[in-house]
Amino acid sequence: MPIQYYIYLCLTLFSIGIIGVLTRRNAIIVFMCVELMLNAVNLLLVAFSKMHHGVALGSSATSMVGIEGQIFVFFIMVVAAAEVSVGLAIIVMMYRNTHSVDINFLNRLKN
Amino acid sequence: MNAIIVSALLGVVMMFSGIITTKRSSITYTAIISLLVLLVANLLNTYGIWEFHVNTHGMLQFDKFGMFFNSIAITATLIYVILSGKDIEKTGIHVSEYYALIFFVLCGVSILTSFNGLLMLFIGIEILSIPLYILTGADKRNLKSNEASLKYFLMGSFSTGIMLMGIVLIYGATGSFALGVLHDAPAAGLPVKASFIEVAGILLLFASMCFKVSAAPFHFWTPDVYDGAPSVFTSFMATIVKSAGFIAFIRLFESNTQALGPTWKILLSFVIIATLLIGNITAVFQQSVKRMLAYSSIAQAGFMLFALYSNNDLAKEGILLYAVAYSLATIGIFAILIKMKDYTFDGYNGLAKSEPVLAFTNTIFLLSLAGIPLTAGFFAKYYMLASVVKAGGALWLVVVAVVFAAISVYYYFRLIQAMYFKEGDAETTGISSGFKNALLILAVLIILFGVFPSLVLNSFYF
Amino acid sequence: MIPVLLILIPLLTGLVSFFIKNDKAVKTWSVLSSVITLLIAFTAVFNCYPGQLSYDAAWLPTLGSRFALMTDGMGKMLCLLTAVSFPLIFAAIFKNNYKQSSGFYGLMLLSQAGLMGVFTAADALVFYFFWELALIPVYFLCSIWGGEKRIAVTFKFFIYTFLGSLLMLVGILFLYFHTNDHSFALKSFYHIHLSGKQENFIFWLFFIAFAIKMPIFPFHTWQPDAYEQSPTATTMVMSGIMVKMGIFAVVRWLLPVFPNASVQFANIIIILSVIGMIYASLIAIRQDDIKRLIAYSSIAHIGLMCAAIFTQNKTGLEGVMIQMFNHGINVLGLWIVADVIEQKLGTRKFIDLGGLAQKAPVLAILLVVMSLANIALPLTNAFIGEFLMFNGLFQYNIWIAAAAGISIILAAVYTLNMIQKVLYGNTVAATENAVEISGNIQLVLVILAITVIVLGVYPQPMIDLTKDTVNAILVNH
Amino acid sequence: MSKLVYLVPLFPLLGFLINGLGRKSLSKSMISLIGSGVILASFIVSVMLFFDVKANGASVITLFDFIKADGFQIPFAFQVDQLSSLFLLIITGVGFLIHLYSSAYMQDEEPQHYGRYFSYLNLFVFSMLLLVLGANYVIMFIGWEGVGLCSYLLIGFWFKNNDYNYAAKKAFIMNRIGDLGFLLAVFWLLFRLGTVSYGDVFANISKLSSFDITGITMLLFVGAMGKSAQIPLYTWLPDAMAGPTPVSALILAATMVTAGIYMIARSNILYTMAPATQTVVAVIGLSTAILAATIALQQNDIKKVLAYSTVSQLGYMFLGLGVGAYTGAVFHVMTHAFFKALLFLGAGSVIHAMHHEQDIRKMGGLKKYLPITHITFLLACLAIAGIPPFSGFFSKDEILTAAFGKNPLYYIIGVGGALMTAFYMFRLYTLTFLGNFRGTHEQEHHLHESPWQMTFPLIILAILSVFGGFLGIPEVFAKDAHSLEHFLSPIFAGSEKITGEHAHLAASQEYIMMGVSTILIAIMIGIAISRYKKYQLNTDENTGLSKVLEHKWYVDELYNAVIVNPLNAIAGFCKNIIEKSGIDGLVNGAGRLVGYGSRQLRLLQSGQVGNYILIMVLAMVVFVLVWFNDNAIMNFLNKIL
Amino acid sequence: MSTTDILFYFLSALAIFSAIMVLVSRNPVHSVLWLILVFFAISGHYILLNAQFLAIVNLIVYAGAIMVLFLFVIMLMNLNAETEPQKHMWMKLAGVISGGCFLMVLVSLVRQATDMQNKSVLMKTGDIGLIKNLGKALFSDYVVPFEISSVLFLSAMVGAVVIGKKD
Repeated sequence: MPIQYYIYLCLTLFSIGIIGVLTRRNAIIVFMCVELMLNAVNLLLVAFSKMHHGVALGSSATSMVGIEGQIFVFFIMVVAAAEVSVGLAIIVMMYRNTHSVDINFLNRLKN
Repeated sequence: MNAIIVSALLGVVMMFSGIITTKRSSITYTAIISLLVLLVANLLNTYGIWEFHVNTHGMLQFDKFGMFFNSIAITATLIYVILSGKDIEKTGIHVSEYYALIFFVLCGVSILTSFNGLLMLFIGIEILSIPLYILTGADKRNLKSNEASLKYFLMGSFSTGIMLMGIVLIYGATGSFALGVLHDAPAAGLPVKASFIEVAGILLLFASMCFKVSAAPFHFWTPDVYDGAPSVFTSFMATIVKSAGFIAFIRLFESNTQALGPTWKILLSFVIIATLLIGNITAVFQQSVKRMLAYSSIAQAGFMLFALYSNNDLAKEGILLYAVAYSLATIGIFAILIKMKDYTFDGYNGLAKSEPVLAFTNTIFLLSLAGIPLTAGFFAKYYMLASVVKAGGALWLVVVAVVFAAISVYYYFRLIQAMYFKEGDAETTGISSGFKNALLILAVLIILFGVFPSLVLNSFYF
Repeated sequence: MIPVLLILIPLLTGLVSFFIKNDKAVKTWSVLSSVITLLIAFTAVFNCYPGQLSYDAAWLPTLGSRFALMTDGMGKMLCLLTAVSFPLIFAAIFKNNYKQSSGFYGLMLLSQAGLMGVFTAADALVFYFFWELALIPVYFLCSIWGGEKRIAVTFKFFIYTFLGSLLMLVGILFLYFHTNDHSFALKSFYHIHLSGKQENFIFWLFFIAFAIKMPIFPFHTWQPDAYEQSPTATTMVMSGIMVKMGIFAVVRWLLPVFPNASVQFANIIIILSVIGMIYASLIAIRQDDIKRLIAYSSIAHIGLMCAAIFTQNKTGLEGVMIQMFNHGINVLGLWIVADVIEQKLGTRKFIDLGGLAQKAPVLAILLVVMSLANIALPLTNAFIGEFLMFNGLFQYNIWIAAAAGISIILAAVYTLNMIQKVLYGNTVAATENAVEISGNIQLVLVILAITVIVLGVYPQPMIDLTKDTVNAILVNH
Repeated sequence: MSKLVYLVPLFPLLGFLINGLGRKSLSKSMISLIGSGVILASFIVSVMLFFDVKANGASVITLFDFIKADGFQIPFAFQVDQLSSLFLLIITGVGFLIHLYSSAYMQDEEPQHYGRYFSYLNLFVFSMLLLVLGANYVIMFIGWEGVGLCSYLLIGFWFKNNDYNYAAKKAFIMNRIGDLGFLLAVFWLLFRLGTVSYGDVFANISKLSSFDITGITMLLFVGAMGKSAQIPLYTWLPDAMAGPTPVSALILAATMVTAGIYMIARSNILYTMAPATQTVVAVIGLSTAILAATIALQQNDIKKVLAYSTVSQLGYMFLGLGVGAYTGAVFHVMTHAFFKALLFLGAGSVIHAMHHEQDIRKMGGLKKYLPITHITFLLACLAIAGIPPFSGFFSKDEILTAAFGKNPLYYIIGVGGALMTAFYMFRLYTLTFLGNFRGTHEQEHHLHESPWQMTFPLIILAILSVFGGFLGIPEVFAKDAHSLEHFLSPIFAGSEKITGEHAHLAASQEYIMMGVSTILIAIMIGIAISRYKKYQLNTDENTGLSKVLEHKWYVDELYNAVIVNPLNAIAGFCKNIIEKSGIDGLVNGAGRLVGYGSRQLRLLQSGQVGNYILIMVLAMVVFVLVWFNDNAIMNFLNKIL
Repeated sequence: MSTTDILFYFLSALAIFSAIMVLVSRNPVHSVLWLILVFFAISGHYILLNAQFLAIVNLIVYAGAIMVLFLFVIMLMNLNAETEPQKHMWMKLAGVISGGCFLMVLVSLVRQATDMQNKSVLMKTGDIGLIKNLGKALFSDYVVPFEISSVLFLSAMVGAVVIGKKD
């Protein structure tokens, strides 16, 4: 499978995530779209890792090249999990105070 | 390595200190002692006396530059805690947790000064950011604090996404997360523009780093977050965290800018000018001192970006000095700001009458931020400009920068005017003589560094 | 060592005076300090300790900057001017009461330290430092003790000059990286080689800084407002000494460093200066306020000095040298008179004044003497300077000299206007109960008047004092 | 002997200092004693110097280096020669008489003002002596400006009156205009020759191109115009009558206004070598002579008439200089000093008697009240009118004869002016002394002759006016009888050499000219006396030419319209428009722009996270686009920077 | 067209479609469910790429833990299509356009990237994605970041306490 396909796929998913961030007002949905972006990144990382691995296999059958990409994905997941816990806590706190998760509602701070 | 490990451990210690004692001031004292320990540990490491031997497998690389910055950050935090410890205690009930988070941030700072790969960069930035989201929202009853926290979090995680996409694209092009590979790509004989994927990655990485150091047009979170966060944590964010961001930025782009060719400088100069413009111009009409300081921090970031632009020895020295000068002054200004009842400029009217020491030291800090000679801020700006002039070819940029520096005087001096030249009864709370003495010492330090900047820099060179 | 003392004494005494709470004590302390400084300045001028005239110590080794000071003829003369002015100013304002006088006198002394530093610096970075150090105290002085609109006006003044000095800083940096030995030393700057384009660009960076400070048309608009709104003691410092910083800097840091550019742009600058002279004189004619009139008159005089510098012949430069001193003395006298009038009568507007000669003849005579010096009447000190400067200008271009000469006539017009409206005619409400000036001020003004006459009759020592500087600068070409 | 020359200006300087500083403590008599005494002392030294020069010739005494700058050196030096010693005598001599006169005339002043008056007067004499004694143009310039200052102080002596102050200011400023010309000439000399000492300049004159000489002489003449009240800078002089009358006599008749003549006579070689300038000098002198004379015809203020008469006579002197009759001009300076000082002092005596009434229409018939004043005044009138053998006849005749030699038209016009002089002087005389008294009864009651301090100078000056002419008897009457010419010949030797021997007129022609002019003048006098003898006060407005003349050809109005008002308007424009709205507006505008930018840029910070992220995304898009187009951008940047 | 290709295209289409549905669903609960579907599709891709460990983790951590957390929060807040705030039409358009631009410029960069030509991804084979290998690498070469990320969790934990706890 040519790497471009994966790149296009992931960029598309990534951009959909961005569009979601830009078009939705619900903080939770926005946050979910960020998660979508992260997943696009993860997929691309794995694809690249396999690509590099494939290239390296040509020279050495026991090559472990490319594993760092997958490890990175692991760390992204770790970070994402941590972020989610903090993020949801913040959103809940916000909701507690304002009974809303609308980000357009966040406009006390401006100018 | 010491700084990373010790700060993480001390963070845990701080977490538990809340269980051992409920007396808030003793938690603060614990934090101060812990910071001293951390400082000592870092210094031991710096001078090669003792360190934790850990095989980092090339993930981290410690150099004097980074460790010296650690010392700066730790010392700044120490001063910050000494000055504003009382106010940290007042922010909420989770005092020990706040300190723990501060230590975790310092851990992130230490990682950012020593990362040797994009993975550690990413982890470092996250360790730096996540506690900040929390600290921003620490004043839970305050809607502004909530809002700031949420904004910061949403935008921060978005920029994390961008950064990750950048890292991935770079990985795709080079097959490695190490910094060195990135550096070597163009040197290996590839035509500069051959690796479009890498370029795209660098651009995205650049954008996300710009976000972290609040360079325009990625600065939007800064005023809102700095304004909304509890002042005492704004002070921390605006100084230590921000300088650490710059160190990371410089570490990252130190030697791999050739991949972008001359475009790099164009891009950077656009960003610099935009940052200076927005920071300085928008600060002019702010009514709240806190918000003005937020914009001023953007403006200062514009100056710090020069280090990136010129990318030479002078720039590295300079960014350290800048970090010292800017952090000390801003910590001082915030320490005073927190004591004010009214954060607007008018709230400062007549401060010189009621609290001359506060007014005087605040003036010194402001002069330093404005870059007036005989204060540390002058040499900070001086080094930035000098490094660009040394790099050559962008004198017009320097001229633009000094024009904005002149504009910056406008809003800094507005505060001085309010304190000294305007009638009014500025109200303050909870000022102890110890606080005043600490401020005076800080002011003396700033002047000392302003007259003999080599005091800072020589210790860099040993 | 002498230059170090010249800076240190006012600096330290200034810092000390912040902590003296007694009004009387702080005044005496300041007078004492300034008199000691004056004595030291005399030792420099009379060359008592020839070995002690320069100082050089390590400061910022990594930057190539040394704490280097020196006093050549021009430096000595300006240090003398500074040293002479301060005791006189302190004596003249001895009776005035300022709120928080410890701060006032402290800041005054600090500005003196800055000025001394500027005039003795032999290192560009040191020079820049003192350049700013002189400015900051003045900013506070004007903003705290000034007139009604002081805050906005001083602010404008500060930002304006600060912008200028930042541009200069850029220039200094650029030059630093183009010196052969990576040093800020004056000597290294003198031996710099730049390409034509670079030289032209950097020249303007420096010149704008100096032009704002002097100030040269059209960079002058901060000045009348600032002079008007400042407390007069500060105005005296600003207009008597601080404007000389700009001229001094042009002579020391501009001409020898940018020999080609300063020849190339001489035309533009001279024409600008001459336009400024006439323009400022014309405006002075229409002023209705003593302080503003003196301010514009000062702009006109400075314009002449600037033009004369750029003729770059010895005559013109010698004229500029002694005129720097003389203008300082004259304008000091005028400001003292303006201050006396304002203090005693509570107004500076011509419309509220008149007939003062009947009530205070001594003041009237001294004002007339100072005014005559202001219009450079022969046998007053200013004549010598203006004579030499016009001479230099004439050698440069006869038509420019003739055009500049118009300002001689206009100077007479506005100065006599002032004399007439303040001193002559019948008394009015404000001046009805005016009384003669008293001891201190009378003494100060008499000293100034005598200086005016003595230097007008026998100017040779002054000319000789600065000859070395003039020669050194023109040799460098 | 000539080493003592510094004493000459030193005495008046001392007098100035003593009287100036002690004006409150000294008594009036003490003040007048010191004030007059120092001038007398100077006079005595001057007389000694005069004889010394006559016996030993000229010398230059250097006191110290005034300015020693690069390339030139200006010593503070005095030159004692025939010309300066002659002027010294006039200045100190007439000056002494006027001081003496003043001591009585100013008796009504308060002591401190009395002291101030004498100190000014002394200072004036000091400056005038510097002017005359200086051995180079710079010292002359010092005196030149010094007398300008003193005239300013003296004209505005009664400073409570703002009209007087305006007059004083006008005098000073008009003088300054001339001074600028003088100064430029000095620079020119310095530039070309590196020296301004008379001796060096005249010796090196060959180094100057004819353009230089013309330029220098023109500029010097501009200086002379200001000081000696020539067209177009003459209007200050009549206004300057605001000062006390002895001042008018001293400054405006005897000394200061003749400085211009002195200066040109001093620089005669330069002028002789610049024929173009000479023509200008002659034409301007002649025009001034006629213009002032016409104005004098219709003036009613006794001092104004004399003032315009002075301007007119100065015009004659310049005519003399212009046609190369340097001796004649100097001769006329001398005789004019005598009779015009006499006229002014006489007028002062009249005014004194009339209690400061100056309008001649309100006088008349004073003959019987003021006998000495009357006689001396009449003699002076005859002298100025040019009736032989009074002094004015000789001097004026010498100038006119020389003018005829140059251009007969000069002569004809000159004679016309002389006729007018005769007419207005005798109009003045008749209205004042003849006929009936037209003043108030109270004035009439108080009329009395002046004290001896005033009449004594009148008598001395009358004697000089009558006999002074015999110093310069024309060659037609007696060979080598022109003792003045002999005395001054070393000064003008250089010029003589260049122009060569005068083409002498035939003796018969000269006789005819003298005769005709004398007869015409006599007829004029007759007309004037007969016409005004029966004058009755009427207040009808003059019409036609008389009105124009009474309003001095509207020259002041013209100046106001052409110079003063536009200048004020330009100044106002600069102050209110260019300065406020233009330059300061630009500066403040920059500040306002920042403020405006601030308010606008703040809006970018909308508070909406969505917008923030939108801009971030767009910025990243721009980053990539920039990167794509970096060449184009680089080219663009290179072009504009 | 091999099975791999078919699977690739199917999973890709599913991922993109589900992702779009996340955006356009009015009801937040539906969005969550669509997002879970995206994660499933991506996990499918992982399996296709023979990254078994990540596939599992993705399902457990993301689709399982994280999304449940989201769902839980949404339910807690009782959010539904009616309460869901909608952006202004123009703002949405601006968002879509700028996102589209972002995609376009990046894609055009990739299209021009010469070094990515002729490179392909190793499908189904390759053992770097196996738990054994990953675990070995994680606890040898990557032990430092692994340990350090514990700090991250610590701070997240502290944060949850600080933020979440009721005062």
